[in-house]
Amino acid sequence: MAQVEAPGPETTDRELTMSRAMVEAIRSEMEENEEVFYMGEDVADYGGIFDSTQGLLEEFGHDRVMDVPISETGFIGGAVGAAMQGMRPIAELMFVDFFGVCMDQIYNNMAKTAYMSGGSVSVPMVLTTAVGGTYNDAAQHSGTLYGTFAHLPGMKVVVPSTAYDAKGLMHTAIRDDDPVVYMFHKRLMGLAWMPAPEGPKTPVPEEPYEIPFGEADVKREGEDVTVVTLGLHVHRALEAAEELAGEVDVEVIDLRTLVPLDTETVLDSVRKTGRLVAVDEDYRSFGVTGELLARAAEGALEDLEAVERVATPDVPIPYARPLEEEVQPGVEDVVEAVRAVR
Amino acid sequence: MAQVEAPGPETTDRELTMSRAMVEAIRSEMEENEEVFYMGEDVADYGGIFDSTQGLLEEFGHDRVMDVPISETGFIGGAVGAAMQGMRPIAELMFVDFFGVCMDQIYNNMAKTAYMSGGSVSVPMVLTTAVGGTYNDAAQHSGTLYGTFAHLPGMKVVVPSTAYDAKGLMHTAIRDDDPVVYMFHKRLMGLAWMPAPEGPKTPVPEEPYEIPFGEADVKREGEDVTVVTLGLHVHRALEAAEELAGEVDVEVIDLRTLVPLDTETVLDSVRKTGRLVAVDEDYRSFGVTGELLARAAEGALEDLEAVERVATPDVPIPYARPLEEEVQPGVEDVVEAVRAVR
Amino acid sequence: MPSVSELQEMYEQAVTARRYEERLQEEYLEGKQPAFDISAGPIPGELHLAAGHEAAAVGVCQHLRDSDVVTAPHRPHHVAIAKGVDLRRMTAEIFGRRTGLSKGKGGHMHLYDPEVNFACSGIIAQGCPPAVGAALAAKKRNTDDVAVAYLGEGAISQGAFLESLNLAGLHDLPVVFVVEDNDWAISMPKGRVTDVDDGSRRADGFAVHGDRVDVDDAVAVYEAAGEAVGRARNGNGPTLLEVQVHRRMGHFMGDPESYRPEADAERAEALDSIPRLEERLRAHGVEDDEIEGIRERANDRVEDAIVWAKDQPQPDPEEAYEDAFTQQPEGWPERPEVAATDGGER
Amino acid sequence: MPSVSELQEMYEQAVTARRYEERLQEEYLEGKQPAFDISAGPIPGELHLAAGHEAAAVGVCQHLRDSDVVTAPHRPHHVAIAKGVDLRRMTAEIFGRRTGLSKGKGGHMHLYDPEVNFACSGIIAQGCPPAVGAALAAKKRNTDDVAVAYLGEGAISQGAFLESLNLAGLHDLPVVFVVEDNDWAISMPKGRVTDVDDGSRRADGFAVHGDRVDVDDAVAVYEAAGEAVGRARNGNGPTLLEVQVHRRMGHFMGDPESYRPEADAERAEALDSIPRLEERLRAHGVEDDEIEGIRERANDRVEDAIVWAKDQPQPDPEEAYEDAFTQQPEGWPERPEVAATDGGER
Ligand SMILES: Cc1ncc(C[n+]2csc(CCOP(=O)(O)OP(=O)(O)O)c2C)c(N)n1
Ligand SMILES: Cc1ncc(C[n+]2csc(CCOP(=O)(O)OP(=O)(O)O)c2C)c(N)n1
Ligand SMILES: [Mg+2]
Ligand SMILES: [Mg+2]
Repeated sequence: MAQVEAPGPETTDRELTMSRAMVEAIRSEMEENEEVFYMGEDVADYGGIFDSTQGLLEEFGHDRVMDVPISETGFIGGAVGAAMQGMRPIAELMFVDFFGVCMDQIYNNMAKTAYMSGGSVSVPMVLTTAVGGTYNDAAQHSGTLYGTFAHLPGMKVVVPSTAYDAKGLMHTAIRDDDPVVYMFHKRLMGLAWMPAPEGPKTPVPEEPYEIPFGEADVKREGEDVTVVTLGLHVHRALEAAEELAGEVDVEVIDLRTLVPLDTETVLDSVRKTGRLVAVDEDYRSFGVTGELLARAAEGALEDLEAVERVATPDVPIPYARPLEEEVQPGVEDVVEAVRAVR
Repeated sequence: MAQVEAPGPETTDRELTMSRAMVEAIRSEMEENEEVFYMGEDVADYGGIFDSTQGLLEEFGHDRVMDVPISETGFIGGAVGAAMQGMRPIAELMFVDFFGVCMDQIYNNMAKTAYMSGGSVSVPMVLTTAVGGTYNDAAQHSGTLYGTFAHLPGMKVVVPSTAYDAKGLMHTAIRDDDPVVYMFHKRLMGLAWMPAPEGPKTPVPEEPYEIPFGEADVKREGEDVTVVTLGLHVHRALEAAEELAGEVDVEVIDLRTLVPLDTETVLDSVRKTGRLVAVDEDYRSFGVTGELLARAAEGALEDLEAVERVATPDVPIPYARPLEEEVQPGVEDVVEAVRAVR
Repeated sequence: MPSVSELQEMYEQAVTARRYEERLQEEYLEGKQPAFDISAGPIPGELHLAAGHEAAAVGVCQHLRDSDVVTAPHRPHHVAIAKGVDLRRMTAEIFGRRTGLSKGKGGHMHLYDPEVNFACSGIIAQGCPPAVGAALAAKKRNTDDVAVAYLGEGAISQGAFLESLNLAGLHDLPVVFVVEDNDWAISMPKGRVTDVDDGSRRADGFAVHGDRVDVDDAVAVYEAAGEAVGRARNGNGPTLLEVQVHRRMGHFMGDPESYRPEADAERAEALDSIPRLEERLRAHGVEDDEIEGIRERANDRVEDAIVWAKDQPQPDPEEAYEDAFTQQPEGWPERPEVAATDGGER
Repeated sequence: MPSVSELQEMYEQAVTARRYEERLQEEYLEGKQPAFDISAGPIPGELHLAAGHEAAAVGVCQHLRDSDVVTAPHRPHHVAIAKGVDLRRMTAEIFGRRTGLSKGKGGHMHLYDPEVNFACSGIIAQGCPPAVGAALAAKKRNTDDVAVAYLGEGAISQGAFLESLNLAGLHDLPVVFVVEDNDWAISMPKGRVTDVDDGSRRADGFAVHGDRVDVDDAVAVYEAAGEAVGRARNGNGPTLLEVQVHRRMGHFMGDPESYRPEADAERAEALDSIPRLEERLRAHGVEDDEIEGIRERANDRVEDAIVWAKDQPQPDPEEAYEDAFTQQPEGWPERPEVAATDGGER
């Protein structure tokens, strides 16, 4: 597919929620290509618990928008098998927290087949999954597991933070010949029953467009401190930057994809500011924030004046509001961390 | 249990392989406590594919050294249930690479029950598992997954590198009231059919002793460069240090446990040397080496002159000898990395 | 056949459970006014209510004692009540309070009461292996305790359940798998996810006893469960027991149920087990005012628990750092104490 | 009944497979002299040989064409041969050579030949879901291709297999699950891991056809597989077919088999399917020297593949960084190019 320059969000006035943008890309790919289909629990009549397939059943019917039994190993492995035959399935793991019931298919089959076959077989599928907390769904339904998926080789890992990106990244994901894990944050989807913050709802051009993997987006330029983040926390970081405006000039980088990771954009910024705050919603240790600090230390140690990370501490995610709020990195946590590296 | 000072390895001449030392601790705990039992595939008559239970069947019979069907979710979850009732099961996942068929029981039940119950229920079990490559077992049988387990909260993670440590850490693991993941490296076990390097076979006192979790072991003191590692790579790092003797004075730290992580010992060393090389056998990104660099940057940035990491690159582990050797961090890779940070 | 006093006990548990769910629904939704926001109100997060499932809870648990183990899935309240979980502390947990069963850390899908050996998991079918493990512990310790794993009919296609059947059968473990068939797995009707109408047939391939109760009736469940629990207690191995129940509310609170035919909801309404249980009581000569007395007692108990719970303190944010481990390592977990890192002055 | 020419074909595949395993065993062990070292010699790593399993391979694959999909487990060679996988490139793969099917990256448990739609996974039962997916693709594309998933009798207690049965039955997918029952899962006899003697009974709980071939006989397998594959191809849904085979070698090379009674090994030896197939040929009037000719051809083909493979180049270490992705991202993966990091001069 020839790579054309994506039309920017400034080319349209039409605003969409993130879920609408994501579905628009899926619909368009399904219209273009008979070999694209969607499998998941409650994706047909329900339209996806988090609206990830809303409206698709009506257009494509149960054969292409398939409800499946609650047997993730079976149907995600099924998607792998169909993809190995050249189809382009999209399989949905309802919450990323359920990965443990089907991780072998993901890690040992989906992600490794290209390599284990020496490139003779590819697995062009997308694994969509809902991530994130903020609504008191407790220890088994609030994780992001960004680090877990990014650590294991053979999958590309995508985490959109806006409707504009959600659409473009989904087009790229479906067209990509490799397995892509597409992690959408529930709080960003624009669900009627879970109000999204300002930010994810953006102008979205009607035509299909791709956003290339491995290109971080500098959401806000700044001279003093670099904040690197993704997903929901892009918006929190921007809010923190706003709050600090005048006091600290904060640069905010949205990674958009974890695999591949755009180290260069991060390093360029860190070389400029000398101060790095890595922010994510995953567990603190052995994850994304550690990797970011490590890459900064590897690539820009001489310029590095101070580092800090803001993440969920190394405990399961608690239920009660004051407890979840304590572990969930908030705007104030980012503000504090930025001040601390100054 | 009163914490007594462990008798040092210098108190005995008796040398054991790592597998003998590990089994000795298990046998002793099984003799002391009727509630300790072992479950796994081929752990009874076979004695464990990697000798992890060799000789136990003869003493304890099939009821306490239980062969189980190839259904890891079933029997590891079974261990969780028995542990919730106060028993002290040891369950074996034959290769850590199979984690994906049973990770929900590990992540969502074993690791989270203490927290989700507010501390009213604990899960005093040990999950033993074989890790590591070096013998061309290819993509689905050569992983270590250190980072994957260390990242997810609620499990203590232990990686012995010597017979002496293997025994003491196993005693501690079985007596601990929390779930402990005990990762033994196949290459270190002293198997008849997979020669171990020099090093893991050490003097081991006959009496039971505990090695506390969260205390790294400075295997070799040095002034110039800190190498932090664990498992098999402790021995490779020591060999590299030997090779560099006279040229670079290398300090080698064996973490012994990943959770809890002994950050202080690492930082003390890095403050002294200013140069850190993190080495492990897991995938490079979003794992252990990244965490180590991050902790150094957080805790000792001012003293940090140079960092480097040596790990398996972000690809599945290939089969053929030249390929596996390329991705498997070797002594020369450590030597080179140490030279690079000088 | 249950005795009159057993019938009365079951009825009391059933109406307690029903009332409990109705009151939680009120409390939950009240907090979501004017616009439904899942994270608002006194009960945040997801809430899966079990109105219509009572027969499965009371008919089975009537045969259990405190030392028997029960694992429940995401829809646990009715079973917890029938198993004798402390209602005040359970309610406090659901309201996220410090005196809750889990100090507010667990929430409604993660209720643990070790006093009566009750536990849940919110992941489909993942309570089955731990129930098998509890049964294994009972066998090893030579007690005659049994374990019961509850799951929904949507869960009978999940590996964890199927592996558990094999393990339980292989070792003749004292465990009963109770499938609550409410016809729906969220929006998916049973026929869309398996070819087998009678879920207890899953047992066939493992040489395990299978049985199904086709009517939503506490006494019929009592009978079948009596056999199953007896079999387990006497060392004669596991049973898979499927029980027809009905989902009277949405899958979770806030579920628009637009996928559900009106007629199906009406049918569920009509097949309710509670009036049937009342009739049984009457047939046994229990007077209307006695029945009314039971209901009042149940209502009072529910009210007491809710009032008590709402009066309990919130947990302190700092408590979030405790309880991941029973033996907490020193200095762990690292707190996000933000401090300058650019000097050695940390 | 298979025709004579079909019998001859099956015989040829069977003796090719047998000879192949014997020769690999030699090559493997020769490299492990004087002391067995798993990582030494021309074939490093684990090696699971299938001598004694040939009937299951040839009896089923006789009904398959290139466009049909087969997934095999850790013990794949005989099935690969019967499915028509390129023997030279497969052998080169096992010897870890650059011209191997996977350029030396896969190894003996990870053989992929997209030309004949063959694939493996070394994780128990994890080839089942992809086979179901391939069958789903066939159905969606309206071809009459079928998929066959091979697994061992030890794998029938694994969730992945059981979930696959349900999915396949539910959508009437053209898939056949072939269980090779060799009585052992490494050191564990069948009776130690399941209560069900006839593994095909696992199908019962999913309303799937189940069948078992009790004798280690290629023709009996051919008959049963013909029905199963026909059912699939005609749109009449999946079959679970268990086939009795025998393990003539250790679980893997180097297995001391000290857990295995002498008598069991002897029994396996005596029940070999290859002499039986020879007798069938003779009964159909095929002469001894024709049979000898087939054997020689098979031996030659095996020898050719081994000689060719051993002559192939090793992969270049740099190739390790390729193929994790089909669309490899730029600059990925980061190479361990060690360089000073203490200045900006990187
Ligand atoms: C492994 C897993 N997959 C999916 C879910 C999401 N989920 C929660 S409840 C549910 C439906 C369960 O249906 P059923 O088992 O019939 O129980 P019911 O809700 O009807 O009581 C689903 C799909 C989950 N919690 N775990
Ligand atoms: C999930 C998983 N658990 C355990 C293993 C280790 N393992 C490899 S082969 C095997 C025995 C398999 O027995 P069976 O299925 O009967 O096949 P056979 O080897 O007899 O052909 C085991 C336990 C594995 N590869 N995957
Ligand atoms: Mg249901
Ligand atoms: Mg077998």
